[in-house]
Amino acid sequence: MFLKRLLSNDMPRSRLLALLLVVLFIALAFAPFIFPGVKALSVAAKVLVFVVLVASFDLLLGYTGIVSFAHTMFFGIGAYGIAISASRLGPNWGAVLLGLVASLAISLVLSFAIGLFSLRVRAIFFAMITLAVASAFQTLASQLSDFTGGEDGLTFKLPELISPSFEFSEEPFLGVSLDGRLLCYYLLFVAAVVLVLALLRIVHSPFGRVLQAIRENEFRAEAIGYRVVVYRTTAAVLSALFATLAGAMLAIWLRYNGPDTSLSFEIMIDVLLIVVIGGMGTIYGAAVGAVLFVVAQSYLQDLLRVGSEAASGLPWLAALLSPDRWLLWLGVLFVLSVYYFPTGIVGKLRARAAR
Amino acid sequence: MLETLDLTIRFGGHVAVNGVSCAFAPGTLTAIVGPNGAGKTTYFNLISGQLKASAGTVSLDGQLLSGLSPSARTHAGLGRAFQLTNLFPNLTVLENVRLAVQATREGAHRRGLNLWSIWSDHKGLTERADQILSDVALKSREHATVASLPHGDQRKLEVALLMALEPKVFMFDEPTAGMNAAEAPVILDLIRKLKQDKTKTILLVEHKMDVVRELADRIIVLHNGTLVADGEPAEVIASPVVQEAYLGIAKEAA
Amino acid sequence: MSTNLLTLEAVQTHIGAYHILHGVDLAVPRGQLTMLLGRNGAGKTTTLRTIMGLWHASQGRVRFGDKDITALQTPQIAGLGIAYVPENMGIFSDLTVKENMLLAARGAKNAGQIDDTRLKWIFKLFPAVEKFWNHPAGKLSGGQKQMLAVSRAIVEPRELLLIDEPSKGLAPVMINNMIDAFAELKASGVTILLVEQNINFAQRLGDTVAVMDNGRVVHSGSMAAFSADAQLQQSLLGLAL
Amino acid sequence: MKFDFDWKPLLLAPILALVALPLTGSFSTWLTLTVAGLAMGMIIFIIASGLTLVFGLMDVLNFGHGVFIALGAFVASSVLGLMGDWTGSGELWRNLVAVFPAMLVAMAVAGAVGLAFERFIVRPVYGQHLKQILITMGGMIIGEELIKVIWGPAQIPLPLPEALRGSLFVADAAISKYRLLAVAVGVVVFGLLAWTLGRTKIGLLIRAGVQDREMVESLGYRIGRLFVGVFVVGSALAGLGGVMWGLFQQNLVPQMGAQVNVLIFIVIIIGGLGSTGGALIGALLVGLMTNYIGFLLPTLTQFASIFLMVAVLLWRPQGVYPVANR
Amino acid sequence: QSSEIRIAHIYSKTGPLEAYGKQTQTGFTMGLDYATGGTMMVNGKKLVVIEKDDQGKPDLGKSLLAAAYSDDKAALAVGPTASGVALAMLPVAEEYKKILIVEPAVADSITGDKWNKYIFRTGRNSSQDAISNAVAIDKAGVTVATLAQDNAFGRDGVKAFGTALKKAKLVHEEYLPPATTDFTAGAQRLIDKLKDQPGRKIIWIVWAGAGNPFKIVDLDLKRYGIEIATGGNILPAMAAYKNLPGMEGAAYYYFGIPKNPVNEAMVAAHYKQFKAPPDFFTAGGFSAAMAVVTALKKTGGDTGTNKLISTMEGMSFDTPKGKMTFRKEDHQAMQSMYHFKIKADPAFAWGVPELVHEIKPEEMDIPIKNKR
Ligand SMILES: Nc1ncnc2c1ncn2[C@@H]1O[C@H](COP(=O)(O)OP(=O)(O)OP(=O)(O)O)[C@@H](O)[C@H]1O
Ligand SMILES: Nc1ncnc2c1ncn2[C@@H]1O[C@H](COP(=O)(O)OP(=O)(O)OP(=O)(O)O)[C@@H](O)[C@H]1O
Ligand SMILES: CC(C)C[C@H](N)C(=O)O
Ligand SMILES: [Mg+2]
Ligand SMILES: [Mg+2]
Repeated sequence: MFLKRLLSNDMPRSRLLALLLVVLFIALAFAPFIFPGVKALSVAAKVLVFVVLVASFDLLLGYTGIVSFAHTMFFGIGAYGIAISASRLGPNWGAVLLGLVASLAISLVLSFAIGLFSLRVRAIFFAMITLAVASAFQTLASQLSDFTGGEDGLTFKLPELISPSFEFSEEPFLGVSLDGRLLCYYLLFVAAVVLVLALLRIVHSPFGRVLQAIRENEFRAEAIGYRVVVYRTTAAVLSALFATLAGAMLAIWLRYNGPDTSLSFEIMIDVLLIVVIGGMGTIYGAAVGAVLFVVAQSYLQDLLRVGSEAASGLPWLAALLSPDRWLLWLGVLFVLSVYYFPTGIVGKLRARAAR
Repeated sequence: MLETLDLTIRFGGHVAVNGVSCAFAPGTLTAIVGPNGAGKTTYFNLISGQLKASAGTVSLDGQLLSGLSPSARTHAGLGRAFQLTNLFPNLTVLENVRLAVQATREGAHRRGLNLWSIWSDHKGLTERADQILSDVALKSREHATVASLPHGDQRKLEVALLMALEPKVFMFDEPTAGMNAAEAPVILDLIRKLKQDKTKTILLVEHKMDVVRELADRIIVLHNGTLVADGEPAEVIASPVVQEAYLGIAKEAA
Repeated sequence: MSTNLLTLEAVQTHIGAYHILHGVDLAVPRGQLTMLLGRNGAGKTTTLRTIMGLWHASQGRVRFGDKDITALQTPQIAGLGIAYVPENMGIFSDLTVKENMLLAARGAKNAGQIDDTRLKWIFKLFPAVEKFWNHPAGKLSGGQKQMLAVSRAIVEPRELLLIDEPSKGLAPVMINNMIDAFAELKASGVTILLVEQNINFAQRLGDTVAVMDNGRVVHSGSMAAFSADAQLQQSLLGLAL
Repeated sequence: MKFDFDWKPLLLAPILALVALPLTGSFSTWLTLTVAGLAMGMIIFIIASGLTLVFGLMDVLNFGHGVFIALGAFVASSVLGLMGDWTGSGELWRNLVAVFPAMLVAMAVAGAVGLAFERFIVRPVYGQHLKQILITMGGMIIGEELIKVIWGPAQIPLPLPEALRGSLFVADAAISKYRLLAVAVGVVVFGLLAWTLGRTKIGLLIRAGVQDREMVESLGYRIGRLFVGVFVVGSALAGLGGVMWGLFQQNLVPQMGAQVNVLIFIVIIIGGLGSTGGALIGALLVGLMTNYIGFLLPTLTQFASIFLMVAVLLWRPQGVYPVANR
Repeated sequence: QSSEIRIAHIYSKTGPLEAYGKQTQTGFTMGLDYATGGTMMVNGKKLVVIEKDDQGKPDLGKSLLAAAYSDDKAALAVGPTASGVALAMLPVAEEYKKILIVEPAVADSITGDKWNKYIFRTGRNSSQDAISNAVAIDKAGVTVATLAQDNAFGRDGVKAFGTALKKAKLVHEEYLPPATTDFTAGAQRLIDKLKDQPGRKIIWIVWAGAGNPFKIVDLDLKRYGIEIATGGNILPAMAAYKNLPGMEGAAYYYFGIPKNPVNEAMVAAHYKQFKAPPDFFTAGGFSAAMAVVTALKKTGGDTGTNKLISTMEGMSFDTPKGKMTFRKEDHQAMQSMYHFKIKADPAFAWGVPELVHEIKPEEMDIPIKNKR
């Protein structure tokens, strides 16, 4: 019952999905102990960041039906907020907090403006405009190099407590050294869980339902008494704020930020793909999709290496399977996932359970 | 009392509604008839705010509605159903109605601006929606998605959404068009029941003259955007303009 | 040459996972007007769409003249001389009335090449089509769109017309015009299959009648006989005509 | 009803040029910039022309369009590489004899790949924008990687044929010869496109098919084939654009398609969906604007086309000549 | 003591700089082979190279380096291709207290204010590039304007170049967005600035990556007697130089220029393997390998970081470019640059740089920008 409320009455509605979610939750919760190594932990942390980022985008895309390419802009703002403030004010919690608050404020204003603009033009136009705005913002971030470190980005330090150099116990626990990096991971983990549950609650609130109505038929939603401007703008702002928080998580984990890291169009496309693979309009889809995609992306090259060695007898196949051509396979993954998961993994699992 | 004063709209050179002044009192059902393209739907659009008038005003119980958004007019007490079906296609029938119930009611869900409560917990909404679906004989399909409904059932749902708004003014735009003769009575009964209430203002655009004759307290006739006749049903139907331009029988009779 | 221009034999149609038509048998006699009646959801629209190849029958067959068209693609079916007016009218709202008509006139390269006498005839039946010739069709009133939809189907001669509820939203005078139009078309040898809820319309025009319920044709026969049998009407349609 | 032509957008480019005249200071500088900008606009128009069909008319948000541009350029580099004698000669006619087959082969290859692209990538997602974005991005990535597999990841030089190098001089203003060729090609492309879409039913059928495919089929048209055909033509035009763009840049990188993606989308949006004339105006405006801003306020150059787009959309939210209403 | 020495090479196997990364990798492998006489052994220990692909992404580079030091137990690392990636990596080396030899990322700040003591660089830095160019064209009576990318690479380069010019006059700095495709506007501004100047007039171009600024010669700069100068570049980019015979500048490397056994060996090996000459970054990778092996030989195979640092500070080693020396202060390898003049030779697809003068490290005053 408690769980049901925690999940805002949105039960997985498929035994397989429930199992999958539990497994993912446990895997992420104990990642440092189950998957040792620096790389594995980085992947797990990236998963956490992406779960939040993708879920926040789903609020906009899946629930409100707004296609925006400017989502990474807010992600970037969050990351730059932490990065700039920590590199200017030094490694203390005040700086982190200030960066967070300032970037949330900037995102609020910008997303508000964009949200209002979204009503003036048609949907595809809006999508293309956000694409242009996002690329302009990326250019701007590169140009303001005194502030943002330009294309090289900013490397900075964070408070001791969550830095790798901090060790709160000499003794490794279950073979894992208890240091600041571990603490930082759990900070991210808690943040991700709280933010995702919050998003889940929002989409299942009366507000969330109105968003769906607007997505389905904006004209009629207005006619039955919902002020579309207000809802759309609120949704745009909320999703931007969550994306900003995801950006802050990223910066805290990496202790680095630059335009390619948080603003690139590639990330935007990854986010879109994850929403679609996972299942649009289901926050769970964001979680499942993010895990699958980030893990696949991170280990694709390793996988290909194995593949191309196996195929070394056939030179042309080996050339195609070469780890250097991992993007080729990523592209294939894009195409296949649109082919085979038209309603996303969550949609598919739920449809199967409903039968 | 719903009033329009000199209501006019032009599309380029075409005057679709031309200086229509009319008042509609609670407790009456006014039928609006006129040839295709006379401006009936456009007149509705001007009243409910889907179109902005080029000139003239709309007011309800003394409150000026001109300039308000459609949603604000809905909150002021106007409600309408559409001529061409206009629903939330991928939501279920029940969700469609529940959204409409929520839209105008005050309560914990505060018209949908509540971000933090759980929608399915609002039992009151569901109960009311269920009741409306029973009224329009759609209860058995409440979990079907709208897109899979046959045309006739979509028309019924269209009416159900209007009912759910519980407005002061009901505007029906050909509510039974495309509905089977056996099904139409369900809707007509609902309209009759509204009439009995005596406090509701009802506007009905309808081409089926038998329906109009039976239900209307008053008929107004639009022709080329202009109000050309207004009065008792029998009297209006008998008038030459209706006979000729609308029913197309005057000439033959002559 | 058979007397039936169109025949459906035990046609079953599925839409996704739903089984909608459970074996429809229907014969449309050449040169006559056949009314297809039935309650909401009986499967009338689905039947017309199956004939047009917009859904495909999973079993049974559809024959047009002597040709089996069950598995043909929609453009091929249309190319045989069948015009279709869908329930939702299928207006291209982005295009003007003229452009809508031009697309329906397959032989014409531009509006000037549309058969003039036929166009005049249409203009007379439905003056709105002429009046709004250069307007975007999406801006037409509901009834005007319906007129345009029917006009498109008759802008060029066709052997068979499939028409889904053409009278909905039309003013009485327009319904009269449409009845006249169909009568003229029939007189010129065109075969018509009409889905209609307007009983008046049905009685004035129909030669034969088929009644559907729950994905099957449950009655077929002559319109005259059907009109005379109030009990049959009551049991099939839930009301007497 | 009288057909009244909407002439206002035609004035945009002249107005822009006039506003720039006093700002640039010297007449010859202004002339150089204006002519270069217009010619640049023509090149942009050529690379965007395929997209007016694919995105503007067919409503396919093809993020992979750029890959056909890159493909055209790389194919041209191989073809021109085989014809070294002809490109190396200083005679114009010999150079053109080399360039034309390169264009044709590039268009043929891009068109053929377009055929496969339509079949395997685009066909399942007609009408679904979101999926189009993703699946065509996937196609784009695959295409770009295959280009790397075939031509290698390094940049490839694509030198201009001898006679097309250098400039002509008009009143102290330099006009590079290659840009004149681009103007000529652009005019031909524009003429053919405008004629086909304006004088035949094809444009209408595509727009109708986008709105209601079933209805167009019910009227007896094989919309599927038409869509394939138009997509192929769109891809072939992108291939041609790639040849022009590649020769303009004089070196090719596999990412070159992705680099122009945003630019060409901007041009189509400014022009209004589906409008060839609009796209031409949009391209000319972008060409002029980047040159003027580049001269006057170089730091803002990268934002110039975006400013332009926002300004145009505030004036006409559908673009200057919307044909398709979406 | 294990019998292996693991070296991580992190570079752009994929991403925008893939072509550069490939060259570095080739050079690095050839260099190790050459330096160990084909045995891949130093003092009885096997050299094992772990290659990682940073995809040109700083965040990825950062985590790969950490993984290399910790999961893969690499003793030291070499790379990366892009400066942005390098800058993000620097703190990781410090955190793990392991050496990172930067090659070929060029940003000054790598051995400048972002430096830490674990960082060495075999590649040239922007200042070396710019100052050598200044040395090449710095003559009395010359007027210079610059055309550069509007980013750290371009601005730092111009700044170093400007300070190093002693006799020539710098009249204008033109910065254009890195994504520029149409150079007309910028060229017009340069022409306006230069055309009325007396004497020799030169536009010095610093440009890397896509975009082709040399197209500005199409505007017929000769009308105003304006010349173009620029640094060296990879061979495909030097195709554009073919139209500019007589152009002068200073290059980091061109396979035909240095005359020493190491270069001869590399060119021969490269021709043998690829039927093509080695390029810019091949030389860089080779140099890095030489540095690694030289250092390890000196420590006797000891990979202790402090030992390595003290060995490498001030260490000289042979490279295809002749002798390089890690200077103590900022661990930047001091190296020769080559003043060249372009000749159009039909036998080559690119403009061939002919040596005018080898600019020895002593001739260049490369500032030390870090704080120890
Ligand atoms: N947005 C618009 N732009 C241009 N013309 C319009 C627009 N909306 C309606 N019209 C025109 O105004 C006239 C009135 O249309 P309206 O829909 O009000 O007719 P109606 O009386 O409801 O007819 P029907 O009985 O057929 O539904 C029509 O001629 C129509 O073409
Ligand atoms: N896309 C669809 N998906 C699922 N079910 C559908 C779909 N379209 C129609 N149906 C179902 O098929 C049945 C027959 O529908 P059809 O539209 O053929 O009825 P009809 O006789 O034309 O009704 P009406 O008179 O209301 O137009 C209905 O029960 C309907 O719910
Ligand atoms: C010389 C190149 C490797 C320069 C590269 N762009 C860098 O950032 O270092
Ligand atoms: Mg109407
Ligand atoms: Mg139907």
